[in-house]
Amino acid sequence: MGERELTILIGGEAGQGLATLGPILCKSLVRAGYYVVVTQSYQSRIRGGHNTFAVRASVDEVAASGEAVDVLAAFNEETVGLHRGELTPAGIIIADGAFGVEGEDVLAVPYEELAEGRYRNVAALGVVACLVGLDEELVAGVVEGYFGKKGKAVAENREALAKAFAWAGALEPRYRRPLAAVERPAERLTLNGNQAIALGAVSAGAKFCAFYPMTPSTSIPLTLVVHAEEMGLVVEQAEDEIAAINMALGASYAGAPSMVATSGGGFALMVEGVSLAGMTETPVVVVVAQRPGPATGLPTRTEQADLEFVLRAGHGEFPRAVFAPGDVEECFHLTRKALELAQKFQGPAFVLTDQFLADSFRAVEPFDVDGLPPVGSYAAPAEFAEPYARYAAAESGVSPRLLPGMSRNLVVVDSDEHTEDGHLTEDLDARVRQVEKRRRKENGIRAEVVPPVYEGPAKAEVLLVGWGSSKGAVAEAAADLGGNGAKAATLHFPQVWPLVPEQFVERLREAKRVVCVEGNATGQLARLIRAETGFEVGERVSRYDGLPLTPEYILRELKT
Amino acid sequence: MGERELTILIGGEAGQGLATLGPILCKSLVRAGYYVVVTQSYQSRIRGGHNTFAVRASVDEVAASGEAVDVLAAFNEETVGLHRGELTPAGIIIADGAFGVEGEDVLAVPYEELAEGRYRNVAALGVVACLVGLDEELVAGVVEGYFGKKGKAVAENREALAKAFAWAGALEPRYRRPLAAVERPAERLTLNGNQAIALGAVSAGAKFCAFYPMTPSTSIPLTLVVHAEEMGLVVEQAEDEIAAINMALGASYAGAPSMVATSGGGFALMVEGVSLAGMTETPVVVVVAQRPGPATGLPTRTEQADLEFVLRAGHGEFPRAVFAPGDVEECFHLTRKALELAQKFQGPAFVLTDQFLADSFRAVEPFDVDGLPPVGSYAAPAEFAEPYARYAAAESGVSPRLLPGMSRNLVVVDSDEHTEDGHLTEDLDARVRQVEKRRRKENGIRAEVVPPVYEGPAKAEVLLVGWGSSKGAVAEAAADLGGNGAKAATLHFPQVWPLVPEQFVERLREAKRVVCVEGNATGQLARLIRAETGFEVGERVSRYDGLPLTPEYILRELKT
Amino acid sequence: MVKLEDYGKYETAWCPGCGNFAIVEAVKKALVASALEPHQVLFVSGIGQAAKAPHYLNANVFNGLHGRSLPVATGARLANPDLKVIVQSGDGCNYGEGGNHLLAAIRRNVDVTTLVHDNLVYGLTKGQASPTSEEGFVTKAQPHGPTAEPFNAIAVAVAMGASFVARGFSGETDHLAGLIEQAIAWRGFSLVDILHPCVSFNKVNTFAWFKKRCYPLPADYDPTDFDAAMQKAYEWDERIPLGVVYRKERDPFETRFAPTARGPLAGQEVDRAALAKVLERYA
Amino acid sequence: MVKLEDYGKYETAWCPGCGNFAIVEAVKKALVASALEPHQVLFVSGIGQAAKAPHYLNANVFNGLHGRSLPVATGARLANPDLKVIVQSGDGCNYGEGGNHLLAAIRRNVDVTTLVHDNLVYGLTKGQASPTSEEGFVTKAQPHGPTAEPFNAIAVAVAMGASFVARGFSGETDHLAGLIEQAIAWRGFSLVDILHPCVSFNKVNTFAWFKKRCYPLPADYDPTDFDAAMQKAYEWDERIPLGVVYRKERDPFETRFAPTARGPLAGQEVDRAALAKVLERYA
Ligand SMILES: Cc1ncc(C[n+]2csc(CCOP(=O)(O)OP(=O)(O)O)c2C)c(N)n1
Ligand SMILES: Cc1ncc(C[n+]2csc(CCOP(=O)(O)OP(=O)(O)O)c2C)c(N)n1
Ligand code: SF4
Ligand code: SF4
Ligand SMILES: [Mg+2]
Ligand SMILES: [Mg+2]
Repeated sequence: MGERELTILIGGEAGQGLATLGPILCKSLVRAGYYVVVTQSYQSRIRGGHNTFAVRASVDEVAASGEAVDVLAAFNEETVGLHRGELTPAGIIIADGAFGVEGEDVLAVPYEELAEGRYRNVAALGVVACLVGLDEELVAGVVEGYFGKKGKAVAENREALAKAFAWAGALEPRYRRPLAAVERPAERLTLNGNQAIALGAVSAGAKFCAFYPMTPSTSIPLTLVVHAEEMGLVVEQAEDEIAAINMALGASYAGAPSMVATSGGGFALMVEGVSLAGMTETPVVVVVAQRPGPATGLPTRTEQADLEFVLRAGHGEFPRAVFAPGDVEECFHLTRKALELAQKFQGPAFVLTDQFLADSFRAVEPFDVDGLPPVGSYAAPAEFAEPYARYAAAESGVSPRLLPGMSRNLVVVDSDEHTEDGHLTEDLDARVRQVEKRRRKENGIRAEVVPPVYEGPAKAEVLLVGWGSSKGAVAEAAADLGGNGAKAATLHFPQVWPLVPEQFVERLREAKRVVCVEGNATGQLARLIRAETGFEVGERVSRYDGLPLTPEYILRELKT
Repeated sequence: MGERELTILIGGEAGQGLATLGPILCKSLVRAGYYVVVTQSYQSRIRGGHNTFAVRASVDEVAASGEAVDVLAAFNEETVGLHRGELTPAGIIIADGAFGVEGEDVLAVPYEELAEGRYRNVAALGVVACLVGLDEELVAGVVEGYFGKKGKAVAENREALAKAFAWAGALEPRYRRPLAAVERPAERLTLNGNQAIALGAVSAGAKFCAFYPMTPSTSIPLTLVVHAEEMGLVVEQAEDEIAAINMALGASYAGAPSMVATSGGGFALMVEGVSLAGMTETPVVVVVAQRPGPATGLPTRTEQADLEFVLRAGHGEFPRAVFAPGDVEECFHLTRKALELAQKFQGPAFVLTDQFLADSFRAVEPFDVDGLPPVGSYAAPAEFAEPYARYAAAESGVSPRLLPGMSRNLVVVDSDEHTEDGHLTEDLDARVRQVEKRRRKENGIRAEVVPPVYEGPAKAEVLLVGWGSSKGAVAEAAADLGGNGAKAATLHFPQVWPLVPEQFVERLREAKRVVCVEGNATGQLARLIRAETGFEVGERVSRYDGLPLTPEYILRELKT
Repeated sequence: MVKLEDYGKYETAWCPGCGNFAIVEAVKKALVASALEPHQVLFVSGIGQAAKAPHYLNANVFNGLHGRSLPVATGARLANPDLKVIVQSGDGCNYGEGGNHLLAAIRRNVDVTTLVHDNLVYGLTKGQASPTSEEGFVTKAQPHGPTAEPFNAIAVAVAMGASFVARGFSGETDHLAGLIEQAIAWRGFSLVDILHPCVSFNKVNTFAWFKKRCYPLPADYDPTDFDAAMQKAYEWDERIPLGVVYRKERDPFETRFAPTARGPLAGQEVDRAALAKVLERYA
Repeated sequence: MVKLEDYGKYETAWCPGCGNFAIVEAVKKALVASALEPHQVLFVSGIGQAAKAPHYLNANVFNGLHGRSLPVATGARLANPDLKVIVQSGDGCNYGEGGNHLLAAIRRNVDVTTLVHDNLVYGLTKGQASPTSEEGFVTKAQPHGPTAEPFNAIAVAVAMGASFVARGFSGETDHLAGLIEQAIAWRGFSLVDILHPCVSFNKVNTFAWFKKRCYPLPADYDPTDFDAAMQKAYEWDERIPLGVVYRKERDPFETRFAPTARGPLAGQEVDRAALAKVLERYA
């Protein structure tokens, strides 16, 4: 027997190792067969402050994090004070005996006896792992994977782990919170959203990424850097975000499927480049990892307030697609789709994620590497009219794209309005033809829209509408409402532009009560839905305190 | 007797002096008591190409330019070929005899005899002026105003003018197209949209402008430069647009009412700064002079395609106001209003103009300088709680703003989310309070919205909806429809954000046919109206060839 | 009389051992030595660890965007020439994202003191190479070290004829305070590149590394000698000179604008008579 | 054999008498002398009169945004190291709006030839001061002349140890063609600042003004001598040296990226076996 589900929250200062231990714990849980959903909360500083790494581990598939804590691993005293209130009735606190924290629910650990200073982290991991019922060897394997197999540190880590398991194994049952046993499944991956974006991009043939560091996007290029050599990628830190997107456009023009990743303020600087991508019809994937604004805002927190900004970014009019992955799998697959669309329709495609999803580790079924459909480059088409004209007014709006230097054909692209052969023009008829040509691409993009997903009974009493990273929380809130007898359903938008009303408007109309759940203050998706369908969403659940939407939060707000 | 209205089109190459002669002709017409509407069309080059300066002059008040030409003054042969087709049946062509252009409608002028090379322009002006019935002394006075009263050139200009008047005065009546006589009115101003924006800003107390040159916005700072010393303004050309807006924010923080002026691509670079203005609650007026995009597009032409872009520019959520003047007077008064709102609600306020309006000279009733209400700075309020906190959570959302260095109180502003005293914070409750405080300012801004103007009978059969520079064209198209017996009305939006549905939605609902007239391809105002009211505009008239909307264009499109 | 305490004591978000602490102390000392009161001083900063510094000082603060402090400072100086404006930001802020503004500020000779907290790394974003990172400086983003040569701000500033160019080290706090005081007193643009250890992300250019190399420019060093300055600008690997490397008087930027001569723009009302005259010209 | 005619003849949007014409001729000559065929060459430009130049040449063209040609060129070089990449843009583009990219390109030593058409003015926007405009250069935007000192690109580039720094003059077209040819052949970043008259907006630095001052660097001038280069960088008012001012070999940027060694990235398919291995590491 054991728990079907547990939330383990590790709390402490920046620099105490949460960012290392957390992922090790996750990977161990995933290897052991559990599902996990991670919420990381940290501050814009390197040492000190208060950070948490919360893992919701479950026997059953879960997709959202919860607010209640079952196991609180406190790396400092402050953590106990801050999070004790979140403990479930049976919850326990694991804290260094030296803190002198008292209470029925406190397990005071004699870390001093278990390990030397720098290995105490691993000892803490061991205690937690043991108490939730993980296998020592399994955990040791994961630790080895992180720290390598050789050197003194490895042996010391192993020893600390062993001592911790031994000590915790000998505790009274009341301190144990073992998860119910599951059969160890076939191998699964432990990935967070940003890793999945990076890997999705690589799998789709991305070959170039330029970036300027910005939380919470930086782990995307950093993941690409790790695999750059084996996967034949060029990743370059640019002097600023303007350079980053212009480099990506240069690389893309020259044939490398290209991307940039940034966050709000950095994206703001890329806006002129986005318009350039639209005008020159150069493929580029732009990942925007949202955090609370305006300006610098809360740089390490989460929000969903850049939807309208990204949607309208850039002067002038040109087509685009905007994806908003709802989980780690969607991060992988929608980034692939963004790359595909960017190449196919020759322009910018966006992936809108946020800090919560970026840092949220999950258990992911392995991707079928050989089965992944190849992403076309759509460059160098077999047929085109001679003499070659980069912007020939194709019926589909998609002109034949050749690569410079790959043939004797010259590829001329221009940020000014241009003739079909790419040269700048003041001919206003040519202008009209190009505007209309570019607009015709919208039809193709529309035809490939990933439709919103409706789940639940038809004609719902309550329909929760959401987009992006709140997917799991919204689903769980609806399930909870359903469990209480309400006819509750959800409508999740993995793609927020273009919207194809026929795909969903009936669902909105037939529901009794429609609530748009968004991680912003003004209801951006709700406004967009109204603009595109005329349907006015009656109610909104908004969150803008920097924390992710949770099922509990949604349910609380629904009541008020 | 004479014509009630005439369109005079001067055409030639860049560098032939159209940009000087055109305004002289306008000012002469205005001084003589006529109304004028100018359309300037030019290319992105300094010499050569084909430019036109068209003046619609009228005895009655007019607000739009037309397409038909009554007097075509051709500075080169090409002009004749390009514009002959636009001539009204009684239209005439005034061309250098040396061109050898033939035809009933051609007045071949022996410029060689009238003046030496560099004075031929003035001679051409003289011929045109004489034929449309202007007084020689009046024109001479205007010429003097432009070229000064002294020096050899003045005498030569005067002589050329005299000879031209003498020559043209002796022509047969069939070449004359005199405007009907009007009483010379009290003094009026001849201003184009950009001059009016600059003067409006100065009159409202703008003290600082930073800019980076960009057509068609550049004449705003250039007008400010002309008056900088007498009006105590600091105008600085920045190293780029990012610097421009950040300088303006620095100056504004330190107490100078500040502005920037740019066009699409330059504005794209300012977007991060806009968000900074929102977060730090620093007043700034941002003038965006639209031209066709994306990217460099058609740099010297006109369009209205940056409405949504400006509206959503900047990451995160913060209030703003967006004005869209419809004529030169509105340029003046709405820029004043933008300054007022920026100061009062402490944030960015936008003026959205375009190349057509920027360059369109009109006759303007003099402003009542002493009667202009002073624009408050709203800085240094008399009352605030001690200790001073820049972001104290005022009920109105508007916190007390002091100026640094002006008292012993310290003024701390931050692009991070902050506490009430302006210091960066990771306190999520403080975050929520500040988000809500900033949002409360929306109410104040809403309360001051300049409402859309409805003209025409209630329950119109056709309601033409427009915004910004198309005001005159839309009004005239409706008048034309009305003249043909239709119950036609117009709804003009001088302010496009926020929209207050109660101010206009009934008008939309009660009209039989609603047509949104916009200088863009996708119908941005129509979409915005739907987002804010749910009302779907059924029909659109779009123009995106780089030319301004004209009554004729609208009527043609309405028919199809 | 202004005292050190007037500039307050704050809790910081910095790592224990960080060089930023000493820099803030030096700044306070310099302000006191300059007899400036908190409300007379405006600190402008960007984003980064260094850019938090103004929050730990009792003064006016405009903490703006990453890389954009110089334009903000320039605008503020123009609007109120009575304010003593000091920029505090990192090497990434000033030499990376904000490079173009540094060039412009030097050319303008705007009377702003710019303190670049130079830790040769991007601290706040967790240790990527900065423009000053040295060859072979391995990071998660640069597994083989930076792909570009380090930016030599001193050399560029001197080559451009910047009006005041100095280098300090957080470990020589009194010396640094003296430099900052001179920079504040300087009429025109002053750049002080301040080397400091980042204990969390720069394990190469540590306190000891700097300590071993840094030496004060000798008393007979002539900072008005351009050639000597150019030479000193390239001393780095073995020995790093501290002090005022170059100095050249030029009229500050602000003097080119007539209205600033009349004091803060904020107080200057619209002159209606002048406005009427201006409008008259369009009649 | 490639011939001059292969690079075509186009109508331009330039003013008669503009120095840009001669620059385009010099570029064509240099390309022919370099035996480069049109499809092997990529011109990247920004926005301005100079930036139109690539439209008047028969080659691949990426005419991007004002000030942003260097990043585009850098990306293109990385994606296809077989392309000969040449940037053509104005002084405003490269030293004004794009200043930060110039610094970065020099530091990276990316193998791109940058031809700066330097007319000391913003031509296309009708005559405002540019970063290189001299003191007292009166314009409608600068009625008392520029508010900042002129930017000395040569001095900054040399001070930064740029790998190839040269100056040409449109009026010495053959000499200029030779410079461009050398710049194209150079492995690494090459900057050629090309003085040229703007007949419409620069009435000070006219053809005659340049002609009177410009002289070729003597045959015995050693462009590898840093000190000499620094000295030449400041010659301006009376005499302006033309030629390669400074040269220093360094590995080009592209060599730091393993995948570029395998040729254009465009041809490189996703290695599924490698991908499987990569994913395995997350299990
Ligand atoms: C436009 C923008 N891009 C990126 C960032 C993210 N960012 C914050 S601080 C920083 C680098 C800081 O480095 P540095 O200026 O050297 O300061 P340090 O932290 O080392 O003191 C970056 C890239 C940002 N805030 N804004
Ligand atoms: C972002 C942006 N800002 C401003 C402009 C307007 N603009 C076009 S060309 C130019 C200056 C051109 O000067 P320079 O680079 O010296 O080229 P020149 O015309 O003198 O050859 C400017 C400011 C623009 N196109 N884009
Ligand atoms: S990360 Fe480095 S620079 Fe930042 S506070 Fe820590 S030690 Fe200082
Ligand atoms: S404006 Fe100047 S640079 Fe431009 S084409 Fe004319 S002469 Fe040449
Ligand atoms: Mg740093
Ligand atoms: Mg120029």
